[in-house]
Amino acid sequence: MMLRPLACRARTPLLLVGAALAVVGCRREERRFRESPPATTPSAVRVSALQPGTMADTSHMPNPYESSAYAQSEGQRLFGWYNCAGCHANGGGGMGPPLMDDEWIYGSSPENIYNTIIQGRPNGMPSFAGKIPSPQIWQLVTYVRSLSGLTPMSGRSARTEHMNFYQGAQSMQGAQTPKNSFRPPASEFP
Amino acid sequence: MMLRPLACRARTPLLLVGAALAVVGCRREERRFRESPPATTPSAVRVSALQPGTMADTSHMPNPYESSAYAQSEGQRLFGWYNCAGCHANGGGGMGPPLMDDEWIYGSSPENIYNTIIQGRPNGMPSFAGKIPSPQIWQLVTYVRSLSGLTPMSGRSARTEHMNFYQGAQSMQGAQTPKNSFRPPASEFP
Amino acid sequence: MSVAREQVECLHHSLIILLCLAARGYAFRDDARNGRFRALIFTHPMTLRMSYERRFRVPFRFLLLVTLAACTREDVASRAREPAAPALPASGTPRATVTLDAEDGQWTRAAKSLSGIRYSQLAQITADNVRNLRPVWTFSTSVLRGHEEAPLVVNNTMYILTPYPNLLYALDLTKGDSAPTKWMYNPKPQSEAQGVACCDVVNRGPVFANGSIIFNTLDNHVIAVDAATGAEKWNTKVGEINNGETMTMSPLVVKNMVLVGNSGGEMGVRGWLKALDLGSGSVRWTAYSTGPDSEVLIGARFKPHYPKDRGKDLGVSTWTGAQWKIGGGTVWGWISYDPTLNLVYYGTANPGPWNPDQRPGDNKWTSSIFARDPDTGEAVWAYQMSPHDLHDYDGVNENLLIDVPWKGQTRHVLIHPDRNGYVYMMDRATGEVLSAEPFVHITTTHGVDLANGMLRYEPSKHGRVGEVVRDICPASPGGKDWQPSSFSPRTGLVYLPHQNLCQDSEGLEANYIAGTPYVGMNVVMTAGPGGNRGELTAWDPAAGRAAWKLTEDLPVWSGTLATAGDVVFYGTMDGWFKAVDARTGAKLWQYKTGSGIIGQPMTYRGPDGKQYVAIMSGVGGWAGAIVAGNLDPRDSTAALGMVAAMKDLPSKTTKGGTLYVFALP
Amino acid sequence: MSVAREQVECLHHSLIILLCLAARGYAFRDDARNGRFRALIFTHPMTLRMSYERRFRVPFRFLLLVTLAACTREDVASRAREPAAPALPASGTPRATVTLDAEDGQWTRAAKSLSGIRYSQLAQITADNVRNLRPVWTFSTSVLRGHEEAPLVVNNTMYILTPYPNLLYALDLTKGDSAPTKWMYNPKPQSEAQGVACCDVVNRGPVFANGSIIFNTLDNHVIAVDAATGAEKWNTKVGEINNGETMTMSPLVVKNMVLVGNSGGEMGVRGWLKALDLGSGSVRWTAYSTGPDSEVLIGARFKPHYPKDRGKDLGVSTWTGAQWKIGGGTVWGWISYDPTLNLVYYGTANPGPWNPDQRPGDNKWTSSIFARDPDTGEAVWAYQMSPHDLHDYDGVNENLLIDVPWKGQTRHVLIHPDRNGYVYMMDRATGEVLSAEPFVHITTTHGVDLANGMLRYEPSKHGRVGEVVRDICPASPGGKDWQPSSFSPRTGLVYLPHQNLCQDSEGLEANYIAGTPYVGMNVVMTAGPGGNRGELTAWDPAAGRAAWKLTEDLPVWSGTLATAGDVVFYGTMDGWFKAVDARTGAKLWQYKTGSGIIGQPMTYRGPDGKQYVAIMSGVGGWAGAIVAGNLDPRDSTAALGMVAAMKDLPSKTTKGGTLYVFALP
Repeated sequence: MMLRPLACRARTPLLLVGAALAVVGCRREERRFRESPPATTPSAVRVSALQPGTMADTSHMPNPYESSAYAQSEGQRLFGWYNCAGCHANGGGGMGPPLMDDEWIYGSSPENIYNTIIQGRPNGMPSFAGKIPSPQIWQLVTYVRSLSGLTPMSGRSARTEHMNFYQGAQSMQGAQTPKNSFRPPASEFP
Repeated sequence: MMLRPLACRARTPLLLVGAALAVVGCRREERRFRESPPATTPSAVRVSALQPGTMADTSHMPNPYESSAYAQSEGQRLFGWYNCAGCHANGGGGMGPPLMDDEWIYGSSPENIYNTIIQGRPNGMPSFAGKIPSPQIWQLVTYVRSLSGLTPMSGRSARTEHMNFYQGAQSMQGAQTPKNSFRPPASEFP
Repeated sequence: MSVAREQVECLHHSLIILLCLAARGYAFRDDARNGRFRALIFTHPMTLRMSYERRFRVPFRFLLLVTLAACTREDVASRAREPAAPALPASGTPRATVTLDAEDGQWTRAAKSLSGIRYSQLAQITADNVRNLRPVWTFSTSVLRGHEEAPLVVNNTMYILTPYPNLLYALDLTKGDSAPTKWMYNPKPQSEAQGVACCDVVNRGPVFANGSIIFNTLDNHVIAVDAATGAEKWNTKVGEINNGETMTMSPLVVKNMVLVGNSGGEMGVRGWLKALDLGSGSVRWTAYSTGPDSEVLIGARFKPHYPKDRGKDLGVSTWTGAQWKIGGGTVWGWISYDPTLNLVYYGTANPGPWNPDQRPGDNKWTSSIFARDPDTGEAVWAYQMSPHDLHDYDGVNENLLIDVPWKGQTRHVLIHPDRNGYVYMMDRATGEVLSAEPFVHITTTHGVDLANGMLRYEPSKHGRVGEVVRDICPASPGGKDWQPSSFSPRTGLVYLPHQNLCQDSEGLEANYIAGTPYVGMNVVMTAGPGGNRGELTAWDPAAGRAAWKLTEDLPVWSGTLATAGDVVFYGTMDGWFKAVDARTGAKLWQYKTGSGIIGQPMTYRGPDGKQYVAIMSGVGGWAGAIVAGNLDPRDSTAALGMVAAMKDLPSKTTKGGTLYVFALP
Repeated sequence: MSVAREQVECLHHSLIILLCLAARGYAFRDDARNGRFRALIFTHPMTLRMSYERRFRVPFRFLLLVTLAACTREDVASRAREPAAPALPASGTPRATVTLDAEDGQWTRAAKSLSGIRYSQLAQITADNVRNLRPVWTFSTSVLRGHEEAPLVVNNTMYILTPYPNLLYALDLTKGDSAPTKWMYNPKPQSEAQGVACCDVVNRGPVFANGSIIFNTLDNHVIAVDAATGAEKWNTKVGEINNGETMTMSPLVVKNMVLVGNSGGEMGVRGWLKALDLGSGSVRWTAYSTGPDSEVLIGARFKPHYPKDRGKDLGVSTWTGAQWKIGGGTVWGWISYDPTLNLVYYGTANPGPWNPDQRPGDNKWTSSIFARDPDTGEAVWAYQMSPHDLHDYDGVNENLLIDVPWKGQTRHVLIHPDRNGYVYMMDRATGEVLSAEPFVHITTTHGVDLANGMLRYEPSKHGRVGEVVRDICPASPGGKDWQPSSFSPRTGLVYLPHQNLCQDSEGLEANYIAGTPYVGMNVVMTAGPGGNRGELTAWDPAAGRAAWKLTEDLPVWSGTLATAGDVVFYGTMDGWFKAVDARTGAKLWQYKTGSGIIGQPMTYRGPDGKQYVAIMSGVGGWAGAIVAGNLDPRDSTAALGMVAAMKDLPSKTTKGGTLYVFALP
């Protein structure tokens, strides 16, 4: 696993709009050396909020990288590297559903997203089991959750902001999906 | 866990049509005492046949009860007891999708069905994690797979055949879904 | 008709049954061993491709005995509970009527009027010119499940609420030959709610009041949004899916209160009606259907007409133990309001579980009608149609508030066509049953005793666990389900859309697990007498019988609409939208929409002054679950037995969700 | 127009851009510190509710320089590649024509004729009476994704093939005012195939031949079913989703062979065309688009017209290493056939990945047209429209085989409106380009050199990794995408449905992982000059220019249909089905369907002798992905940059899947 000295790498924005964002987004954090990779995969993770009988507590497996800006930045790199962006674009979706909104077909918890990546999902999400090492999956989880503001945005670069000059006020600043949006939910995306 | 001396319990059919089926369906098998419950839950089970990169072998966790007529019969009892039948009827579905056909939204392997039961699924399948002991889940898996002929039908009772006298040739004899059926697939049932 | 002639007809029917078996591939031959005809041997069609022979031999003596017995019993029984023969509409005789509000050309609630009569005074489209009706524009809802909802029209805007995921669209009607979307509100209900929604994930429509569109979501939110902008005004969660609760009904707004009720009678839910403040969404009162009087809101003003409905805490004492807490009586149907009496009327659903042996007692107040004061929620009277219901005969059907000439005087009544097969006409001030006449074939009961209000049960139709009871008519969806009737003061007739289904059932032990089904019954439905599964009945309340009847192959699962043009509109489950003559039932016009129709037709005056008629097309609901849910017809018990009666539906219609708007050229 | 005047107009446009920014909430003020106007300061609208200020300052000198430069360059560049000004149709002059088969009133393949011209000789519906057209029946497909398919009509039966899950319906047309389903065939494709289907899970329709309906499934099965019964005759799997392959194209049957090709140019797929035996489904030959001549089926008969297309194993040598194995050139568009020459014509798709720096060389035979002998698959000629394609300019668009008067003689040509923005007119016997004229605004190239067939690239539009290139016109979907044109021999015009989009793009390093996207480009699209995103162009091939043009706000993503009634039909992405005058483009009629239209209109003679017109309504495809896939408009790069240009679509249409059939009263 490569470790980088800076917690946040912001590319020099090519145009003016992105600049302020990137600067604000940068924060240093403790650098962790030789951290042990997180424990094994979550097993009995609920994909449904429906529980028959009395409600049981759901024991969450915490994402060890949840608040790591470094992990988030690495997750962003891996998001491109493993071609996640090919289907989910920069969070807005394409072949796959968007990740920057507040709709989570298979759950938004870190362990839900972890399982979605390794197990795959029936309508097109491939199974990456055996393809991505577990620590990298957790980094991807951190980044994916940051797209909709579920984790802090501190680690994200402003990589794509410069592309949106002509399009106006595109905001990658977390999920504030207007309740009154025109988008029907992705109920046909299992 | 209750053990019963007979591997197959066929109720006396109330009407004539069901009788032959029930008789044919009965077979004795070795009775297993004190069998150890199967290992823990399957974790990295693929829900998608899509695998990026080179194809890896999928290691199946075998269902220890796969060919047990007793487990199948117990599974049928549990299918009623845990109200599975309330949603899936006797395999034809209702609130939930049918289980007797050849369409499996989340996979038809024993470990897929196991996970569907404990994890739940987003469009209405509740999570039974912590509600059903693991050996009973495997028995349910055995029964559910038998509904579509994926496991032998030896253990199934003819419980509901007598209900179908007026309706004609209803067959519970496994999945021979005609390719040319009128049923569009359940693509909106994630 | 003499008894002898009836028996001949019945034997004739037996012969038809044999022919049907033959048509299904059963071979039968007489077993005439010593020259005498002794029995029939049936051979199952699958024998041809199976290794063993499936056949059964029915001794002729037995056959004769059973057939004769059945025919005789059938005949005796049916005399009491068969609907009266059709008659011409009473033209010279006094007829039912109603006081109408001024026609504003709008449609602000599912039933248009507080009286729930679904009648429009618009009269451009008439029985004479309706044949020229044509679709002018269509709108796809993006949703494939069953569309039971009524569109609303307010201020030249049409509002469409879809089934789950309960998208609310506002369409601008001022643009001529299309209706662009002004806004869309997406409440994003929990997808898990689908798993506790018995009988499809339908919604019966929103309501307009005070500048807001108010509606229920499947996951138990009541939401008010600004009708002009779609901005959310308030959002109140009133139920819990993990208890099996969902919401599908159309709210009614009365005196600045939003009245809403829950669904889930098949999930061990305890029913309630709640009043929410129109301005803030806060709950003003909750009236449970079961439990102690304090929670049912039964107090000093409660004066039921019949002794059977009187007593303290009947919502507890007519149950065993704490069963009333999971006993059903949900409120998922229609609410009407009489401003003069200041009373709201609504029915409660079936008791849970279906298996009656698990809940001894009358199970009050399930399958009942309540009259309540909306200001406080207090019950003023109640009447239980089906005490200790045996067959899922919910009482939630619509109550039409009209005036009927009855024995020389005009009575202010409610007309309630119940699932148990009777049209109840009740004095809506007192709850007195003036008449209760069958509108379908009934085998489960022998009428209503008007002296004490008791429903006279047929004992043989009360099955025990493990026992199969045959020929239960009407079937569990009742003689008529939720699909609402309309009333025309011009004809004095109530237009009942309904089904004609019977069933066999077998009780099972139900196991209560919160958030899972709590039914305990295997059911297999079939078409009722005549073989047609649907009917449209024009009911003359003054005469207590049908004026005319139309038969439909499939259940008529859509509502009806009556207009001052003397046209009645309804839809069929294979997609035909139809107009018939309100006086005679003559078929005037039909158009094939994309999917089966189970919605509620409505009509409005457009900004151009023209009359339009609109209907949602989109099959589903309980009757259409086989299509909407892709169910497997090989399991006759699928969808609580409905699939058995609807095996052919997938070959007759496909899923869809589209609004059709029609107008004259 | 003088250069000076053009510059003024351009500066005027710059002002409009400023006003647009202002309209979107940007505040800007001049930064006139020492009395001189030095810069503009833009303040982002979100500043109002954020804790820090997002603003940027643009020095005025820079602004002036850039604007002037852009305006000047714009002008110079556009002179060469702007389409010629509209003209009236050439009435007295010689016009293009075609030899027609006898009209049978049927529609047996997506383009009706082997020549691919989508022209019907039915003439009951005319420019005079089309205003009376009305919908006669509708049919919901049960599927919500993009419906690009053409319905077929054979033997009074209509066949509809849906997008994934690729349901095939047979509808009986003999029943009058509806069309009951005769049978439905469900191929049950793997749901995972949806995950490798770039740009929605569409299908462009089945084909009829030899009593069979033949079609492709998304998961790469070619299936023949009995047209009368729906029984499967054969089912051949020809591709693998785990390699990224899918199939969406409409097969063509030629000489007892079913010609099919694959999709997946964005997934590192190697393209091919296969010929399957019509009787058995076995593969007779496979012609790859890349690789050695032996696999591209290039042999002794191969005679390209231009030297640039000659050489041994160009499908290998114009690539680096083994990149040709994952280099694209898929075959997902249209195939035409000339029985006289015994040649089939089809185009190949873009090279992969989009990022051109990762694949040095011409990347043959991507973005090319092949002429092949269907008996053996041998290539007879090939022509690469866009060597080393930079912008995803697939070559798969339709080839219309017509006869055109050209420089005094009639030439047997193919008309190919390419994604790169030029209408190619080629001698279909030799592959010679007779003309290549722009039909949209083009900034990426400067025309085609007819001497050597070379496309003249604009160097500044070739971006490198990490470099943003602006104002790429046409955008990646091209001047025109898959949506097929029609041709009327009565007018001599080709009716091109197309878009008007430009884009900015930035190359990224693409990482090949089998079964995942292989693109390497961030793209953001926008409307082209004029601001309208769609056009319908009536192209006069004899004159090499547009006869007339209609603009549409949204991309015209549907096909067109031309009829002998001199009517051209097409649909818009907000759901209007339209009829225009084939001679003048005058708008004659329109009807609002339930969802956006991206299908292929067709017409047929019903069993009653009447002419009907049919179209699928159901938005989706690449252009409609934002609606079909519920994409998030806040990410401009979503759906490969298409979402940026279609942000408003969700407010203009909704998902659906319905067939509409129209007729005169």
